Amino acid sequence: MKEVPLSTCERTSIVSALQAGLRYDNREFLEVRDITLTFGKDYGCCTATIGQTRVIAQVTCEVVEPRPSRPNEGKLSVAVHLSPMAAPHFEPGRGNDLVDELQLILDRNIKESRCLDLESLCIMADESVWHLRVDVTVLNHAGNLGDACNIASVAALRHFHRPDVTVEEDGRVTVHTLEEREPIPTFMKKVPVCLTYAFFIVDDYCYMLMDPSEKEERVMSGKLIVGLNPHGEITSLVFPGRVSLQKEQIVSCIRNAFSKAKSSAEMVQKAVDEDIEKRKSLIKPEGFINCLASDARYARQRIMRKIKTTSKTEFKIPQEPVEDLQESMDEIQIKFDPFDSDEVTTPMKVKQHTAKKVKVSKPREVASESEEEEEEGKLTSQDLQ
Amino acid sequence: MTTMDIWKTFEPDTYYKSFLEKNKRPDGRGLMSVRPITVKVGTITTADGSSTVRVGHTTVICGIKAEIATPVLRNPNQGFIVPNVELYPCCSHMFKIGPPGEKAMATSQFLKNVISSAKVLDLTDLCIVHNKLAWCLYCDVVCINYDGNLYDAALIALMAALQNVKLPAVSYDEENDKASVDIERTLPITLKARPVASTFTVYSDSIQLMDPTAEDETQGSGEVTVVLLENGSLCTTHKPGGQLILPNILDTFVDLAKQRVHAVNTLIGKEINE
Amino acid sequence: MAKHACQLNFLSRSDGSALYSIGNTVALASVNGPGEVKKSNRHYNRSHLEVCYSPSTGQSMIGERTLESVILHTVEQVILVHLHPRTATNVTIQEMQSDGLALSTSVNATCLALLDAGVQMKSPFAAVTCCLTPSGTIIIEPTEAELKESEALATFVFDGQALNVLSAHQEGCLDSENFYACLRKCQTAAKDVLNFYRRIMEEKYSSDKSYN
Amino acid sequence: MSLKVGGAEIIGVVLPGDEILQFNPDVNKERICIGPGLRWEDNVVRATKPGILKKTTKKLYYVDTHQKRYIPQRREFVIGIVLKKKGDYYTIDIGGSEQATISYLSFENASKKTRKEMKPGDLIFGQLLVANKDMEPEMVCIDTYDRAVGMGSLPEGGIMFNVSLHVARLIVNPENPFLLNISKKVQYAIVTGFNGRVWVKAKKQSDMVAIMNCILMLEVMTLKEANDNVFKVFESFSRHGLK
Repeated sequence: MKEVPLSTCERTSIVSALQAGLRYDNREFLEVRDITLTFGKDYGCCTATIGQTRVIAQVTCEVVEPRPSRPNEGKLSVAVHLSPMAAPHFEPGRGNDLVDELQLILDRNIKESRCLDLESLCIMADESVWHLRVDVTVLNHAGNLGDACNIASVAALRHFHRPDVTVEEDGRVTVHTLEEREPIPTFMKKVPVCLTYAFFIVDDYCYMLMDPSEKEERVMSGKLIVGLNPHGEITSLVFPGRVSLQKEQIVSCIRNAFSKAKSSAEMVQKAVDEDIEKRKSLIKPEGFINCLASDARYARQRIMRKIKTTSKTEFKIPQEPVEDLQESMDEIQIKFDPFDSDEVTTPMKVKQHTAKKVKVSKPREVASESEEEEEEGKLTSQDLQ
Repeated sequence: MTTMDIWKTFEPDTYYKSFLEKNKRPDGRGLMSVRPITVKVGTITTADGSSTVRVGHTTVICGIKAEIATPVLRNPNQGFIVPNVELYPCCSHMFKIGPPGEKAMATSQFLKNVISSAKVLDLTDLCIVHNKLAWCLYCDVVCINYDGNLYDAALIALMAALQNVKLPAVSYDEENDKASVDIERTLPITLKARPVASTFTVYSDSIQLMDPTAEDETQGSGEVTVVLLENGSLCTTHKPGGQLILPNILDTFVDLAKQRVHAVNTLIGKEINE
Repeated sequence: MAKHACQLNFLSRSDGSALYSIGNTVALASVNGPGEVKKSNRHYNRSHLEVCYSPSTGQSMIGERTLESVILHTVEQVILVHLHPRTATNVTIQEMQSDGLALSTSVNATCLALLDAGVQMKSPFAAVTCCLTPSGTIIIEPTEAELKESEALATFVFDGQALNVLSAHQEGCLDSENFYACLRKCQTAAKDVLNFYRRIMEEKYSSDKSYN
Repeated sequence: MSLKVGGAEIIGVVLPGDEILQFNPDVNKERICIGPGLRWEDNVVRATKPGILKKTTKKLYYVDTHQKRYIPQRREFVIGIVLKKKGDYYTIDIGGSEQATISYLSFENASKKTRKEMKPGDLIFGQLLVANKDMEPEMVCIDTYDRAVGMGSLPEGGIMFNVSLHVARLIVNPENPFLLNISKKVQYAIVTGFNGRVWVKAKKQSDMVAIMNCILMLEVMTLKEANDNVFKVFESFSRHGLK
C-alpha cells in the first residue's frame, strides 16, 4: 500500500499554526510527548511509547567466539525492523531510508558509544564471549521513531539479565537456566539519550520543535538528532540535509538537549530499577498482560489531562440568545441529493471562499457564505455574533 | 485437441465436477482409492542413504548426507537430523526460482514435525562421543515431478532413505582428541517408528478425495493430512486452513489411513531387504 | 482454562488491531485493508491476502513461516475475499511475550483485529490449544512448563457458526481415542472463546449506543 | 446520504455469521431491504461485519460498524487530494484502494476552453458518480443540473485532518448537537467527507486547531463526554490566542 499523499492544505496549515504559536496537539514548541516504559515477563523485553508512537525491544544473548582483533570483548548488535504494522506503507522484509536512518542512529548511540562495558561480557578470552542482540520493532509510527527506538533499546539493555555460566575444564561452557542460578545483570556505564529537533523554515524565520509528530515530520524542512549522555558527551549528531542552520542554532539545540538529557536518562533508570525491584519482591512478573494501554486510551488520558491542567476557572458560555441560534439553523437546514431530488432549486452562485474573505468580512457576510454551503447538507456553519 | 481437452481448458470447474458426480476422478480412480506407489532405495550412490519414490506421477528423491558435528551445549549427547525440501521449477509450473516458497517450507516443517512427534530416531543414537562428536543427518528431499500429494511422497521417501542409511564406524582417540572414520565398517541406524502420511483433499462437505493429484488440489479447497504409526496411533494431524470439516469426517480419514500404513510399510520393507 | 484478555484498537495507524493474551502469551495483530495492491499480487476476482508473523527475537525462521501459512489459509477461508477484487489485505502479527501458546494466541489476535477493522467475513474463528500429560489428562491452554512435560500437543481452529474444524495442528503422538477427547474438549473451550469475543465487541460498541 | 441519528431502531450488537432473520422471498411476502454489513444466503440473512444492527422504519436493516478504511460507495461525498493530471482527467486520492478520476469537465461552468486548473496537492470536495468493486471510482463536482452546489476545490487556509468513518458519519449531520455546541464558541465552516476527511475553516488558526481537537475527541469518547469537554478544550487553546 502506498502512503497517503499529503495535501497542500495540510502542509500549509501546520506551518501557519506554528506561526500562530501552536502545535496541533497543543504542546509547547519544546515540549515532548509523554513517555511510558513497560516491561515484559522476561528480562530484556521492553515497550516504549512516546505519545502514540510505540516500539518494542527484545534483548537476546548467545555464546559466540570473539573477534580475533578484540579477544576479550563481548559483542553487541542492534537491529531495527519496520513492518506494515507500524504504518501500512512499509513493506515487510524490505529496507527503506527510514530503517537505514534508525539503524545508523542506534548503531552510533548504543554500539559505538560504548555505553556498555563489553569486557564484562567476556567469558574466556579468545574462546567464548557473550553476544547481546537487541531487536527493535516499530509497532506504531506516529513520529519521532529515533527517540522511541533509542529509549526502548536502552531500557531493554539495562533491564536485561544474562544467564550465569560455568566453564568446564575442557573449555566448554555450560549455560545455566534462570531457574538453576540467579542471572547476572548487565552493567551500563552511561545511559545514551537521543533527542530529535525539527526545523521549519518559514520566511527566513526558523521554528524549532522537539519531538515532532508524524505529520510534522512530513512537513518539516529538516531535523537534527542529537545522541548524548548526561555526562556531557555527544555520541552522535545526525543532520539530514534539506536545511542549513546557523551555528548558534545548533549550539542552542545542543545546549537544550543537555538540559533535558539528565531527566530523560533518570526516567529510564528509574523505570528499570523499579521493575527489577518489583521482580525481586514478587514471585511472578506480570508481563504485558493488562499493563499495556492502547493508543486510544493514551489519547484519552492526554486530552483529559490537557483539559484539567488548563481550565481551572469556570468557562462562560457566550451569552447568545438560543432563539437566534435556532433561527439561523432553520435557515440553513436545506438538504438535497443532487442525484435524487427533482425539485428545482435556484442555482447558487458559488463564490470562491478565500482566506482573505473570511478574515476581513463582517460576521453577517460569513454567515451568508456559510448558508450557501449549507444547501448541500454537507457543510455546517453557525454564525452567532 | 479433442473435445474433452477443450472442455477441460475452457471450463475446468464443470469438467471436473462432471466426474465427481459419477464418483470418479479424471484419472479413473474412485474418490477414496489411491495411486500405485513404487519405492527404490540406494538410487544415489554418493549419498549415505537415498531413495526414489513415485506416487502416481509425483516423483520425489531423497538423499541423506551424514556429517560429523559438535553437539549443542544444551543437549550434549544428541545428534541432529535436518530435513529440507526443495521444489524447483522443473517439477511444476507452480514453483518459481528463488528462495524456498511457502509449499517447500511447509513440507520441510511438516517432515521435521513428524520426525520429532513420532520419535522416529533416538537422537542420542547419533551421538558418537559425549559433548564432542555427533552425527548430523542432512535429509534433502527434491521433487522431480509434481502431481499432488507431496506430503505423502516426501515422507515415504524420507523413511525409505533413513532405512537405507549406513553410517561408517567412528573411533575416537581421547589423548590426541582425534576422530577417525572407518569407511569399511558401516552400520544401519535403528528406527523407532515408521510413520506413514495420508492426505485427503476436501472438495465439499460430502466429497473428500484421498491421495489427490495436482488437479484435485487446485479444484478442492484445503487438504487434511493424517500421519499414523503402525500401532494405529495418530502422530500428526495437519490441516492448514481450507474448507471446514466435521469432526466425524476425520474419523473416516483415520480408518482409511490405517489400511495404508501397513501397505506402505511392507512395500518399503520389501525394497530394503532386497 | 487460562485467562483471556484483549484490547481492541490498540494501534492508531492500523485499520484494525488487537492485543490478545492467553495466560502469559501475548500477541499483537494489526490488519490493514482492503487497500491498494501491487500489480504482481493483483487478482481479478478476489482480495490478495498477506500474513506476516514476526517473533520478538530476530528474523523469522522456517517455523514462523509455517505459522504464517496456517494463519493465511485459515483467514482466507473465512473472510469474504471476493467482495473486494484488486485489493490487498495485510495481516501483521507481532509476538510480544511467549509462553508456549503462540499459534492459538496469534490466531485469536488476528480474528479480533479483523473484527476491529470491520473486514467482511463469514464468521469469527477461535483457536484452542490443549496438551496430553503422560498420566493421560488433557490440559486446555497449558503453560510452557506444562508443554515440556506433555506427550502431545494439539491446536484446533474452529469456526464460529457450527464449531467445525478450520485448521488443525498436532505435535506428538495421540491415539485416536485421545485425539477425539482433545477435539471435544477444545470444542467446548472454543465456545467460551467465542463468547469472550462477543463480550469484547459489545464493550467496543457499548459507548456508541449512548449516541442515540 | 447522512443517516438521521435516532431515526433507526437499535437491535443489538452482532458479530459476523450471526443469523439476523430467516427470509424466503417465496414465502415471505413483505419486502425487506438489507444494507451494508449483511448478506442473504440460503434464505437466511447473516451479518458479515461486527457492529450495531439497526433497523429503519422502512424495514432497512444495516450494521453500523466502526472502521477506519474507506470503501468507496456511489453517491457518497468525499474529500480527495489531487495527485496528478492525466490527459483529460485528474487522478484523485480518496483513501480507497484505487485512485478516483475526475474529468476536467465535471466542474461547474467548465468547458473545453475554460477548463478547471488544479495543482497536485489541492483538496477537492465532490461526489462519487461511479463506485463499485469492479470499476475505478469516478468523481464529479456537479449535480445532474450541472450546478456545483458547494462542490469543487476547497479554498486555501483551512485545516484538514482524518477521523474514523463512524465519526465522520456522525458529524456529517449539520444538526448534530456537538457541532452546534462548538458553534457556541466560534463561527466556522466544516466540510465532511464520508471517507473520514474533515476540512474546517475558522477565522483564527487557534480556533481551527481547537475545533480539530474537539472533533478528534469523538474518537475516544462518547458524544456526551465530548460535549461536556468542548469548552474546556477551547479554554486550553485560548492562551495561544492571546499571543
